[in-house]
Amino acid sequence: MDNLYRDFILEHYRNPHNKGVLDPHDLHFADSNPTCGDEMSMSLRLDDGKERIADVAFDGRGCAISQASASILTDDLRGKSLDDVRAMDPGELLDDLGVPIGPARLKCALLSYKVLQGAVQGGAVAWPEEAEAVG
Amino acid sequence: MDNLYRDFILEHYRNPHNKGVLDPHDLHFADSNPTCGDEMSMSLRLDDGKERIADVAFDGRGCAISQASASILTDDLRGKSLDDVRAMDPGELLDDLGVPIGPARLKCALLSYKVLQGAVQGGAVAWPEEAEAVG
Amino acid sequence: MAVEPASPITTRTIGPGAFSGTALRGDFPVFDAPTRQGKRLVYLDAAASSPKPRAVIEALADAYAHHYANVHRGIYELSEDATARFEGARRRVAGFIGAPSEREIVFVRNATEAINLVAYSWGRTNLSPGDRLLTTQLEHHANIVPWQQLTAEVGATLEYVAITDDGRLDMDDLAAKLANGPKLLALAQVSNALGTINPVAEITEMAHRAGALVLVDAAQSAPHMPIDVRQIGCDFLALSGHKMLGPSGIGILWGRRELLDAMPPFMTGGSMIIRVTLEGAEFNEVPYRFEAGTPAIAEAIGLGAAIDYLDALGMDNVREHERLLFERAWAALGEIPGVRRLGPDDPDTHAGVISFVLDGIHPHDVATVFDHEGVAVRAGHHCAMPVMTRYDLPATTRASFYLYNDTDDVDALTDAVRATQQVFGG
Amino acid sequence: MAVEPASPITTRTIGPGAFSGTALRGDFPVFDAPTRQGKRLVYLDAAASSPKPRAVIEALADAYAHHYANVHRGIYELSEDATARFEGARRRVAGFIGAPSEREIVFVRNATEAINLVAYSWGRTNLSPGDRLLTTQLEHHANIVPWQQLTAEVGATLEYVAITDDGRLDMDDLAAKLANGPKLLALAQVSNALGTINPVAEITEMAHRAGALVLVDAAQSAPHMPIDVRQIGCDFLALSGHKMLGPSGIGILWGRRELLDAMPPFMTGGSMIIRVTLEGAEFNEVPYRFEAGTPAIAEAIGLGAAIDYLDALGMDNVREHERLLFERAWAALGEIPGVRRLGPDDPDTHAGVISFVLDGIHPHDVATVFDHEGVAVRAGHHCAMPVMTRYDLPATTRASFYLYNDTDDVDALTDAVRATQQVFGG
Ligand SMILES: Cc1ncc(COP(=O)(O)O)c(C=O)c1O
Ligand SMILES: Cc1ncc(COP(=O)(O)O)c(C=O)c1O
Repeated sequence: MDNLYRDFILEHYRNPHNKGVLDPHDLHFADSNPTCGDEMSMSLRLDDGKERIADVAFDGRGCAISQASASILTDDLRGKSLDDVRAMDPGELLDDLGVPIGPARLKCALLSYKVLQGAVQGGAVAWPEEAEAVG
Repeated sequence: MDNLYRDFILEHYRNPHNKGVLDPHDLHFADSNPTCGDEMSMSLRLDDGKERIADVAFDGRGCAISQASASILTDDLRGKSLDDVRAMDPGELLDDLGVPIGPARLKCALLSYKVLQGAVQGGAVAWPEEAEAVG
Repeated sequence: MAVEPASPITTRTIGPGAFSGTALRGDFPVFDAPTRQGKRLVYLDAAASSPKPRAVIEALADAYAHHYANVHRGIYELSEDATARFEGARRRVAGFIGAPSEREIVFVRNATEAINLVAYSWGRTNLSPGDRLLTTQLEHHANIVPWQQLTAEVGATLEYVAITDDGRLDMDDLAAKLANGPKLLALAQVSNALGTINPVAEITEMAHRAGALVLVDAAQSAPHMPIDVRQIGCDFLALSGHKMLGPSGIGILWGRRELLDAMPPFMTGGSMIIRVTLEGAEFNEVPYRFEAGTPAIAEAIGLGAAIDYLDALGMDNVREHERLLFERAWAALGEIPGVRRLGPDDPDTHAGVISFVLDGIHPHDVATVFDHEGVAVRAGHHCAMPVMTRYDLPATTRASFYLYNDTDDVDALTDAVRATQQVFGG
Repeated sequence: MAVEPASPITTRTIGPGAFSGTALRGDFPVFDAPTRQGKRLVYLDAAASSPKPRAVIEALADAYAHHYANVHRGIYELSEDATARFEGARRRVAGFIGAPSEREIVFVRNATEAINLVAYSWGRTNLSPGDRLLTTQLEHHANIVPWQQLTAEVGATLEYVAITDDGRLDMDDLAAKLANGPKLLALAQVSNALGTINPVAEITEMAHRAGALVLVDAAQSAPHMPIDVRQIGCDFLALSGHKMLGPSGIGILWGRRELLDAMPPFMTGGSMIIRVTLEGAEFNEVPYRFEAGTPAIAEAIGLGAAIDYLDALGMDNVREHERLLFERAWAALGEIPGVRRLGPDDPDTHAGVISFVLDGIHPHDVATVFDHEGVAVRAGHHCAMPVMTRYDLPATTRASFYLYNDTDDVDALTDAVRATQQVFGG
């Protein structure tokens, strides 16, 4: 299967990092992928200044791409400021996945990004342009 | 123009027979051609037995085809029984016109027939099949 | 699976008296080229939309090139020609579904619009607060959401016939809910999510006895089996041209003449009127009353060509062909550990549509690996979320057959299942 | 008029900086063959529907042959390909009409459906008993009847802006009726029955000042002149693909994003939902919310190809070309005794559509003689009966120009008028 599902994607899928719900948390948001109905939620705990991410967890069932993407994305969040998170480029997450994501799977790959942005921006955000192209 | 508009069609168009409204009359009916909105009415006077047509007139503005057709059709009605009229074949009227009637003009050619049938059948009738084919 | 030459035309026949799917692939240009990965395209997504045979594409191109003009009111050769072909297609459709008259055939965009037309026009005229409508749990969203909107608007109640664990309608529940006196029962002849074939003639009889009209969603049946509205006995029937080899943008609503005659227009505008004044309008006869504006002229003609193609094969043969493919695929999938198949076992009640899930592998990932293998399947909720909810699944993978499929395609399907399990299992 | 060879390709250019209509005829296969009477086809019925250039027919055939699958949810190459092309067409349309975002482009069947969508979705949500809507006396039935139905349903009042003797909107009457506070003004940019070009940007400004939204029916303008919704300033715009070289069965509703966002769905079913349960549904974002069911996929792609063809010519050039044909035809018809031309004299406010009547000859008969001469024109009420009533005519004959017409066609038109007069006069 060449590089369609790299081992590390499958590893993240089978043993996702940061999975579950943080309780208590400062921020929480859930959203879904309209093409398949898969839902994902994210809960965030902030530091004392309420400026930086102290801890994060995601929850929900989904495909290997969406689960690995959430696992990889959340691994990288601790210590980041909310402003940094808001400024994150979805393209970087796609790069981090390291496998080619066809247009029909972009929403799978970017659902975690959308949920995270919803959490830090205080409400649902639009899909990143990358994922819009094919409706 | 070859036989597109034979002289006798134009003659009937310019000087239509039986044009006007009979008053009093026994039967009266009006209908229209949905493709152009042209309207036509027919009034009939019956004989004493109320069985046969004593006199007939048609009214309304329209194209050469519809006017000539009404003129020719009404010329032939006096003395006919209502049953004979009900049994009339629209194809014969088309033959009587003696010019080729394209599908888009069939409703023009058969409007008089439809109005006549409406008068003798006591209410609007469907278009003859010939005129239905092309909506 | 090895790369095969494009569309090998063989004379191998699948099943007695039927045709060869392998040979028919030669009629469909989409099979001429290999996939991006260099594989032979194994198209198992007919239930979403079917490929088009050359005959349909050529009929369309010819209609646009040499016989195209607006219809119905043009007093010139080209328009008369276009009109005759357009109305000829209407007659072809009437013949295909056994409609007593082509005047009962309304051209719409797709099955979805057909159902919406009935919901808006019949529904808003005939439904009162407190009335009931009945549909089923196995419907496509197109046969659910319009009824939800309608019943919410008029204050009526929408009920759903339950489905069994193996994806059939629960006939006891149907009888019980018909006893509540719904005004209309709307149901699919074939479920796109489960493949179930519902006994629509029998159900229509039950519904009529209970005083309910019946709308049959034939989107998944009309392409795959003989349909006869008189034999079914139903009151409305909806279908989509694009699922039966025809163009996109054209579909059919059939309705009994006396019902259509009594229904107000849905959309309004040109062609559907007799007279318009500043005070109001007088509407044309059916079916024109329901066809506002310029219709999908060439697409209707293309649908006529699709029907010619299907008629030449014979719908009985199409059904038989797919039944054999279903039997083989159902059995083969049943032998692979970790595969869960949905829907009924009995090939008499299961069309050529197989929904399945692989243990521990999300259907989206299944479809991605399949794509890599050249096998086009659908993954998701198939616009039938209540079915997913019923079986507590987020989604399924669905393989659906048509006349151009053959046993090699069934093998490709099972090979792809094994390849997927290998990627995720190893 | 002598029989000419089919589609002579010349390099003669009509007008400075423009293209040659004669040469462009070579792009349209319908001109390849002579008419039944052996005449060169002189097609003067673009206002009803336009012929299709080879580029569009080929784009359609190619889409069906090699890039066709259902869109939006298929996780396989062919579906991704079809989806990208379909959404690419949406972007092309957005660019063509100057829409700020392709998310504001809703694919519908035709202009009629676009207007009905607004009437049903916006209208039933935003109109209350006693409210007013405003349209005009020169509209196509598609821009009258939906508003009659809507206002009758909600108990609102529909008013009509009067037209002058020469077929222009009466601007004083417009101002007076805007002062009554209508919620929406629906008007055509170009009248299909009179050819009048309405100053829609100026009118939109007046309407907005009066607090009315504006829907522009661009069915007759989008094919023939540059359109920019930002420059017009309107709120909704409707057009039909089949009148602008595109396939039948595809049209566009454009609406301001914030208006569309606030509107409930019109038709419901697949693709336009986010979630469906037995209790109800949650709807998708615009434009998908308004595109229930499988759309006219290949037809949208074909419309994209039509736009490419028009863009290559330049819409300014198309307009200029037609203005020259109009001027010549208007003047020539004016010189023939017994011809009455309708609509404004000024070429700045008259598109390439000429409605006329011949003294003592019914327009149907005119069209029949024209057809005999190879000249395809329309005769009737042009789905604008209130215009006929306004001028106390049963019907008119209408000649409408497009990019493939040339001055020979104008001569054919006047020759045909004379031939008709001869048949009826002599
Ligand atoms: C001004 C105008 N509006 C609307 C329409 C309706 O277009 P369609 O029939 O494509 O919906 C037409 C078509 O003739 C038109 O000329
Ligand atoms: C059972 C069923 N009904 C209705 C539809 C809707 O068809 P369309 O999208 O062509 O309107 C589908 C299409 O998937 C279907 O499978």
